[in-house]
Amino acid sequence: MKQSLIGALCVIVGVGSAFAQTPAKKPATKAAVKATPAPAAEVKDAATLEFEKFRAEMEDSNPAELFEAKGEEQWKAKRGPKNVSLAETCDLGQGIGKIEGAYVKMPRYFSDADAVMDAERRIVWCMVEKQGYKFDDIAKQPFANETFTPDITNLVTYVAGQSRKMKIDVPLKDPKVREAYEMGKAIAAYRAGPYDFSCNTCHGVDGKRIRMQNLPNLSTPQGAMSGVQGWPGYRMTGGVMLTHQWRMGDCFRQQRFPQPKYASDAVAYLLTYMIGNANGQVYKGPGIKR
Amino acid sequence: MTTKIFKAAAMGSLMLMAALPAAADTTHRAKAIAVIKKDFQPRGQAGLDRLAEDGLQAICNRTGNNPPAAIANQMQADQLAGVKFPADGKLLGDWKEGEKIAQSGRGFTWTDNPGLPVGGNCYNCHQIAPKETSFGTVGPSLYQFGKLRGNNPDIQKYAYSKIWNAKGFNLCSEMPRFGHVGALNEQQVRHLVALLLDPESPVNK
Amino acid sequence: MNTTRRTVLKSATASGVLAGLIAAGALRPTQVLAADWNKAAFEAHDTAGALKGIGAGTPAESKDLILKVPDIAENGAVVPVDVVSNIPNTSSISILVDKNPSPLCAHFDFANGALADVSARLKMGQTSLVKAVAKADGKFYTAQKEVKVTVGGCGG
Amino acid sequence: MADPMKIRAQLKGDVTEVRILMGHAMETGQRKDAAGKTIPPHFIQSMTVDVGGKKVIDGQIGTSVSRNPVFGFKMKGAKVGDKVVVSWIDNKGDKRTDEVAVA
Repeated sequence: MKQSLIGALCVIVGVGSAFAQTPAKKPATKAAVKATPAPAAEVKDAATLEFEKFRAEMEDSNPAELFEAKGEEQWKAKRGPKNVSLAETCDLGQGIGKIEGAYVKMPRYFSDADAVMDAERRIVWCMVEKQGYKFDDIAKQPFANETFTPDITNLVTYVAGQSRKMKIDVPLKDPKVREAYEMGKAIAAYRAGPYDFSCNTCHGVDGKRIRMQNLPNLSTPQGAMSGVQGWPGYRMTGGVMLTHQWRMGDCFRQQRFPQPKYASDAVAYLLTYMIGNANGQVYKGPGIKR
Repeated sequence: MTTKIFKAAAMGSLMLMAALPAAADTTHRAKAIAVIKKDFQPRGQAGLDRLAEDGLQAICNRTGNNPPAAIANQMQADQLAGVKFPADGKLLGDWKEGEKIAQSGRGFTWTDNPGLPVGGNCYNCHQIAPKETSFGTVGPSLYQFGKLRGNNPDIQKYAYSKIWNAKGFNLCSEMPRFGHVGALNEQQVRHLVALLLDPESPVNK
Repeated sequence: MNTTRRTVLKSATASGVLAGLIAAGALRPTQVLAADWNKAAFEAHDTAGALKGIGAGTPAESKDLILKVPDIAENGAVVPVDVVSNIPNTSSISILVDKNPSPLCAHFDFANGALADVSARLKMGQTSLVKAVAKADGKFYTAQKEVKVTVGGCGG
Repeated sequence: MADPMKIRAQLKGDVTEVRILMGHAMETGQRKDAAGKTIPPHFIQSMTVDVGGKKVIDGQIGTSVSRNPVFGFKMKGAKVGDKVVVSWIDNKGDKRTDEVAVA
């Protein structure tokens, strides 16, 4: 009985755990009240500090490395109907096969596709155009669950790992990228749906939180970076590897919007706005998430 | 269901929108809306109808949530006029039920079962009863709400109306219009009123 | 529960599969020894049963056994734990989560220069005591600490 | 076939630190899938660490170890270049052996 309840909890993903009821947290909060009748802000800070103490240890051996290793194998292998490797055909903006530092310089404009593309969208484009995979097949189940991790997730994780400790450098001077940035900014501000929510409802001001979850202000460099850092990320809940594209979709889910299409302009523009705002900050590579 | 309400609200505000300066709708916004319309797909209970702005959303979006006072006042009055009160006139329900509703954050997402009741999401953004230390800070603290304001019929009506449709008081408030969009019914809203105002509620202890 | 499955598995792994692998030279002898899984201890549903299973009985509390766990786990699905024994001649360390359906999480035997210092990551279904048990010169010692769980781990 | 492990073995002073990352579902047998069906248990039961041809760690593992397990061990007496061999076997008989040299 208890196990099945916990099992169900594991299905709740993302900040969803903060939005949804979390019965399992009860013991902690009760104990916290006993210890300190003070406002919860202090309790949160203690908890946050405690989490941070173990952050480094968690990041030191991050299961994301397993997906990164698989992605490397898949990047280098001849695959797909055309039996070519991405290493010998795919240009992530730094030249064919050059992936060091490519992740932190996307989204960028690709003339061969005539589109602004984030890393995941670009790799999908290469898989379709160069290797001959069908987009619809990839888009059918583009994100990992507890029993399945799509190749694209491994590939993105590998490519992201090749930008460890590098500065975010989205080429906002490129007019096409700047245009995408402005559109992303407008998408982030767009209120609609049954609850009148936009991205900015939660992520437009400093110092707020939903339940205990701190809400980064995506319009500031530090805030935007905390929305970029750790993606793609290994999510402890369920133990699945998830990408930045997935995270954008989950925000819209909680915004009570319909679902953004996979590898679409809308997601690429939003990512351009967000990652562009984080320009100059250091990316630590694939991360680990709650 | 929500679509119908959106449409009704949109009608009333069409003329108001015409009064806004044309420059308020930037080319980026117009293009962004086109991208949104093109790049979303329905999933679960979240249909594409949710992407359409109703009149209020359009005004807030176009003005950066800072509409001219004349428009704001008139539209707020419209929103407030739509608040539906219980037929028996009783606005104070059971605070214990209210607490349960305040705790739940479920409802309206594409992963929620549309057949299940929708939560009030209250603790996501507000401090309320002191026992719950896991609360958000997007909205103001509601701890001691009734203790500070009393529990007279006017306060009850205010609290009820605010939960039903926060936009009746602040047009571009970040708080959802829980009653207005059919997320919470009269019964649920008055339980929440009790959570805030009942002297027996832990909020006021 | 499900004894049939276990019996089948046990016979398959312990005798059939492994014998085949040894014959094929795929496994070296040490690995075969490792397959000697302490079923009674790992499938015990309470800490007392698990302790009995590893032969620890009622271990004595020791300040020389250091258990490092978070006060509050960020996620019960992944709780980092680190155990160091400063008790001379420590030959094994076991880690238990009191309130998990099967409390015994892991057991390590040390040899050939291994230090009594291990780290692992555990699932915790709820707030619980985490225990370390060390064996040294045939005696058992223990240390424990409570870990508060804010989001439960997946069925652990 | 099981995915490769990631193993790191570093000599710091006279102590060698070994970190191991294993790709495994570590199913408890108590979870249910979306359709309400119990997911059968599938977890690593045993693991060994051999360094320089000698068994250093003999480990037994239960279902309470996290998915995609991470372990850390320390030892004395190893030198740079020594071969570190890690093996595991799970309750279904799946197994994996990987190795790395002490760096």
